[in-house]
Amino acid sequence: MKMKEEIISYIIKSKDLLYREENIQKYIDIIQNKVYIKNPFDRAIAAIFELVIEREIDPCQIDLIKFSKLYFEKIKEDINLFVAGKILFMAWKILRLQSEEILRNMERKEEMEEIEIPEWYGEDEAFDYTIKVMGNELPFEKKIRRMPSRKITLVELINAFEEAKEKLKKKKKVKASWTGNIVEHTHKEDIENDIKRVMEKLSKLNGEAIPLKKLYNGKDEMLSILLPLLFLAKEGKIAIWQDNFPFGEIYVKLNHD
Amino acid sequence: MIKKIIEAILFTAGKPVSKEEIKKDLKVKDEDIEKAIKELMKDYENSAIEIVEVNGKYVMQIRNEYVEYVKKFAPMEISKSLLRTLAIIAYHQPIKQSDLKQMIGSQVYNHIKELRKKGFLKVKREGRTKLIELTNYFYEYFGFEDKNREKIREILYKKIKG
Amino acid sequence: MIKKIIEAILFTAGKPVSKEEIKKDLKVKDEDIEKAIKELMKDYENSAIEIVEVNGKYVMQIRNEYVEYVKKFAPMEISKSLLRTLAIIAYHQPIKQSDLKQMIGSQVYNHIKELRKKGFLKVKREGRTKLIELTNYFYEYFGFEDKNREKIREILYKKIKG
Repeated sequence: MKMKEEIISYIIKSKDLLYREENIQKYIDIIQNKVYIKNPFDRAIAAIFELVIEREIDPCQIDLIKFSKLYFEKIKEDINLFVAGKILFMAWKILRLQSEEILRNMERKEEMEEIEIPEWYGEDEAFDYTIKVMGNELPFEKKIRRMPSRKITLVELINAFEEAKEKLKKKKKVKASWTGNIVEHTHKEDIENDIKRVMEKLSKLNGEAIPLKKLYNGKDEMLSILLPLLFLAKEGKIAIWQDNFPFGEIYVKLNHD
Repeated sequence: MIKKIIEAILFTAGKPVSKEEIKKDLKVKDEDIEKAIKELMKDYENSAIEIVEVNGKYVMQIRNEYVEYVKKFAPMEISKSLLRTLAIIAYHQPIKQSDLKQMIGSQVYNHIKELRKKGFLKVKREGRTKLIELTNYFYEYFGFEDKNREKIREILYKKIKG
Repeated sequence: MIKKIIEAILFTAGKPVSKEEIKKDLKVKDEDIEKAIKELMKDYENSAIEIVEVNGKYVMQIRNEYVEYVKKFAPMEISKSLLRTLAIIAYHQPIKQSDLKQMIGSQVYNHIKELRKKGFLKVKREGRTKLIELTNYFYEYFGFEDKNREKIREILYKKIKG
């Protein structure tokens, strides 16, 4: 209520500044909600007053950019007020020209950016389109369609079968060559020679036990020793034991027959 | 036979299909395709499914009345507010992210993220500016034959004008 | 109305849908759903599209005769590696899960899960062994008239040879 009176007194005070002085009574009536407004242009103006009153905006200091945003939100609810947007745009243009004039005089062009009007604003169609879309008129509908997908054909199943067969064959080959390698590898190493070498080492100890890890240097040598050790243990020629399971030292000792 | 093949194509494609695409595999005349599609449209009159023309292409889709019931089953669901943003981008593209923000507010970030996820947008960087553009998938999905910006604007504007 | 909603659901889902899933949104009885689906199946009798039952679920799909024509318009509905696994099963069935694992590795679990979901497989337990077999839907889907194993092997093998 207070705000209404403030705006009315502001309008009366600014009477001389009005573009159309004779409209002053109409403005006051609009502010006081006394008349039903049919004319879209007047409704647009009414919306300006409403917004200023609702938001308690200082009539002497309107931030045009902020105000426009609020204004758009307001008229979104009333698509017939599209014309109001148009008016605001024109007002914006006029104000911009005015401020440009002022700025030019003051040589403070850097502030120009603040009131930059987006390019699309200038075109009638673009403006019209954008406002209507904002007002929920859509150029394409929300539609539900299927995800593009189709059945598999028998030929595709068969091709898959062929591929699978090839893959399996390759796998078998790899497996075969892998096991083949191991056999070859062991043969090359010649287990019998390894056994001899281990026996020689152990017999030098005069029947004393030796920690397993002292029998080899590095992983590779360990492999060449383990197999002979297991073989010798199985034959009963050596004894293998561990002090503390599972982390204790493993010992090897020659058995005396 | 032609009719059923076209029916199968429309069902499978899940997007608007042009006469040219249909003709590539079927050696038939345009008017035969048109006739078959007209008949199909009639066959589906009493169905929850419809065949409609979208920018000169044909698409099989759910009728509006049933959209609400099947939303949950749909592979792609676009909300109305997302669609609104997409419509604005479609008209103004390439559009700066900052300009779009001026139009739709801070929801711009979420919307761009969503629309990119759905494959409708791409974002290009030009120095410090982010430029938003439509993808080929957009044109495909909404059945735009021509990617010419002016033409698309014209089509969009006409649709809104009614 | 129920009929059309179910039609819309089957169209949208693009995969087999159970009565339970349909009932979640529609407050209807099982027998009403069954009745509606029976009617739909009849409605589509003269169409390139069919509605079939797959392990108690319902799916809307292209009839076999038309699949060749629509190949270009959409990707296959299952991945190539799944299809490969299916092909192996089709040839060797009934096959132990452990044997299949030996052939294709640990992806076997995922593949069986997926292929069961699509309705192509069933898994039988025999003591501790899991035996994998094809379903009727598999035969229907690929248009095998004969379910005789030897015959299918022959077909698969011949096609490869030729």
